[in-house]
Formats: sequence, structure tokens, C-alpha cells
Amino acid sequence: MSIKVRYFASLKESIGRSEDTLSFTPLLTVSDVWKLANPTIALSENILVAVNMDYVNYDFIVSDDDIVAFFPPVTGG
Amino acid sequence: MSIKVRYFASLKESIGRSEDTLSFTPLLTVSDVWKLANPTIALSENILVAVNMDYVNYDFIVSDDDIVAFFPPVTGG
Amino acid sequence: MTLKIITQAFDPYQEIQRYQHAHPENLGHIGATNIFIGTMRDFNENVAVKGMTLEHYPGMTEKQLDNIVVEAHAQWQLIDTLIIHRVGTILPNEPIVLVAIWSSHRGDAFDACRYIMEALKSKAPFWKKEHLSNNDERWVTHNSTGYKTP
Amino acid sequence: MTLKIITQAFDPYQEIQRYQHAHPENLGHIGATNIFIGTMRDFNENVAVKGMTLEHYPGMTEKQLDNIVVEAHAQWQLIDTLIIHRVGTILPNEPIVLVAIWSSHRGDAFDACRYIMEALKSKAPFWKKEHLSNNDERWVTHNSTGYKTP
Repeated sequence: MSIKVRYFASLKESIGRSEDTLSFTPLLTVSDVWKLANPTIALSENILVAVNMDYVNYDFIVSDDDIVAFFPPVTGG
Repeated sequence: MSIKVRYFASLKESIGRSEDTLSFTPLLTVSDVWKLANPTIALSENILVAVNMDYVNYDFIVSDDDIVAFFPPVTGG
Repeated sequence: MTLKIITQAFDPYQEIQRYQHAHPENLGHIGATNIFIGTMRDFNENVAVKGMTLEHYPGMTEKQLDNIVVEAHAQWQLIDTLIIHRVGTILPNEPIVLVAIWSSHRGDAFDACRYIMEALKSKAPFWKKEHLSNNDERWVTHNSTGYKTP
Repeated sequence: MTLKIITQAFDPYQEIQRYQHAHPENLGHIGATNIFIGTMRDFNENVAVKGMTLEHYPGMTEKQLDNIVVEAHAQWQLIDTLIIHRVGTILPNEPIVLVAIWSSHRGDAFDACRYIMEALKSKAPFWKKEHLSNNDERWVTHNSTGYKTP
């Protein structure tokens, strides 16, 4: 019963971690996941979120075993 | 004191000539040039005209020594 | 800025690489390259085609293409442009036209390449005659617009 | 349809030619090829750049790019698509991304290539960190749209 949280690029550097593992509880949104993992840091509006590698909104409700990824705007190509 | 007339592609084949030379007289339009060169054939609307290698309208007035080219829609590329 | 009208088959990738090597002054500045290659198909309007002959109006072709390239450079920030167009006899799978655009940013490269192709298709005095597999010949009567999928 | 995420420098023209040779079934059908190559510049936002590191999210990158290619094939008549994207350390003048589109008609090739590039730039999880000539580092903060010249 857990959720894996991943961070990339500048966000990974500013948080100082690339990964967290949280206990799963029902009805957690992506915002809740962020608050649990980073209680002292506000979730900046330009941060993108993917659950299981698909983009979602902050109010998306996560399931057990989901991988939630937070990252800055993408800059490939 | 002359005007050279050139024909290209399917128009050249249907007229059966690639070139005419007409005597120049003042105030000839491109339409007039066509009528002088091809008195029995109507100038079909889709035929393009260039004078000295620039596109012009049928009412463009030609000058001595001009090269007037008539051709079908272009199909390069 | 180079423009070539050629009568022999060409390899567009070799031409692009040769051009880039000949222009080391562009190195480091180019962020975006957009390339269009028009190739002869072996089928057109439901008929098998075994070759074509491309006629053109020497002199006017170069003049019109020069104008088009100058217009493109006036509208977009371009570093370099290369246009090659075949004339004469062409076989299926052979490249007919190459337009290569080098710029700092992708918007300019995409827009200019497309602009040049559409302008070339509507203004450059080339005419295609198709040689059909049943030995008939036919002139291609017009180019369609590239802005709507046919 | 091929998609490659690679860590080594690549020659886009060799890759395209190799791909074409590996797909003889496309011969005769292709009338239009549109190719976009994004290359690393040695200057960005007025600062000299000596290299960059491209981070990505393995798995999500492929999933997002796959979606984009499927969307492009649904919207336009395409014969084939090849996408190659670098990750890791990249030096100036090296290609970062290649998108090659093969189709019968030019409208499809141009539209799909541009669509894929814009979608890739806004959705594929890549992040660039620039290594400046003064030895500072900085993350590129966002991609601008390619539909308006910057």
C-alpha cells in the first residue's frame, strides 16, 4: 500500500531528492501527495504532474501503487 | 522593332510552335499579341503570361524587344 | 543561398551535407533545419506512371525562384537556404525538388520552407508530362494547394 | 514508425537513409518528405553555451511520443515516421532531435512534422541544462511556441 513520488530536473535539485515513497490512503489527490511529501514547500503553479506517465491535473485522485511524478515545464526538442 | 513570343509545355504542343516573332507596334497589350500570333485560337483563361520573365496580366502593354511567354498552369515541385 | 536547376538525378542528403560542409560559418548558429523533398511516385490519379519529363523556362525559373527566396528572407529570420530542382527525364523514386532551410528557431524554418514550396508550386515555370505504364503520355494540368490535405 | 531515445551523437542524414533503405515497401508511394532537425546552438539568450545535459523521464518519454505519433497518423495520411531524440551530454552543433515524415502529399508531411515537433516540445518529458562558457550552469525554463517567430 504505497505511492511512489518522483521529481525531475530543476525540481529534483531544489527539493534535493529524486524519489519518495508514501503510504497509500484512499482519496488522496495529487496535491495531497505533494503536501505529504513536501509539507513546507508550496506546489508552484507551473509544476507539471504525471500519474503513471500520463499528465493529470492537481485534483486527480491517486490509486495504490501509482507513480506520481512532479517536474518543471519540459524543454526538449 | 519586334516582339518575341514563346510557348511552353502543353500549349506549345497544341499550337505546334515554340516561338513567334511579331513586328512591334505601340500600345499592344498581351491579349493583342496573342491575337496577332494566334488569330484563330481564343486565349484560354487559365493560360499564364510573362513578359521578360515576370508575370503580367492580359492587359499589360508590351514594349519593343519584349519577350512574351504564354504557358499553362505550372506543375513543378 | 544557393539555387540549382539540374538535369541529373541527385541525392538530397549528400547535397545537404556537402552544402553544410561548405558553409562552416553557419556552425553554432543553426538551431533548426527544415527540409522538404518532393519525390516522384509511381502512381498518380490512379494510373501507374513509369517516368516523367519536366520542362521549364530557363531564365524565368531562376528569376522566379530568386524572388521567392528573397521574399522568404524578408519575412523570416533565416541563416541559409538551398533549393535544388530537377528538369528533364525523371524516374519513380527520384527526388524532384529539395528545399532546405537553416535558421536559429524552428518557427522560421518551418514557415519559410513551406512558403517556398507553395510559392515554387504556383510560380516557378516547370511543367510535368507523365509517361504512363500503358505508354500513354499526359501533361499534369495543375498543382493543388499544399495547405489543405488533398 | 520508429522512435529512438539515444545517448550518443547521431548523423540525421545517415539515420534517414538507413531507415529508407530498411523500408523498401515505401518506395514509389512517397511523394513528400518533411524533415526537422533541431541542433544545439553555441549561444542562447545572449550567453555563450559550451554544452548541455538533457535529462528525461524514461518510459514516460516513449509513452508521450508514441501518443503524439498515433495522433499524427490519425490526423494526416502518413506513410512512415521516424523520431530520434538525444539525451545525456550534448555539444554545440550536434543534433538534438530528428523528426522525419514520409507521405504521398506535401500538406500531410508539413502539417504532421510541425504538429509532432510542437507536441514533443510541450509534452515529452525532456529537460535541458545548459553549461555556459563561464562555467555556470542553468536550466532552460520553458520552450516557446514554434508557431510564432520568437
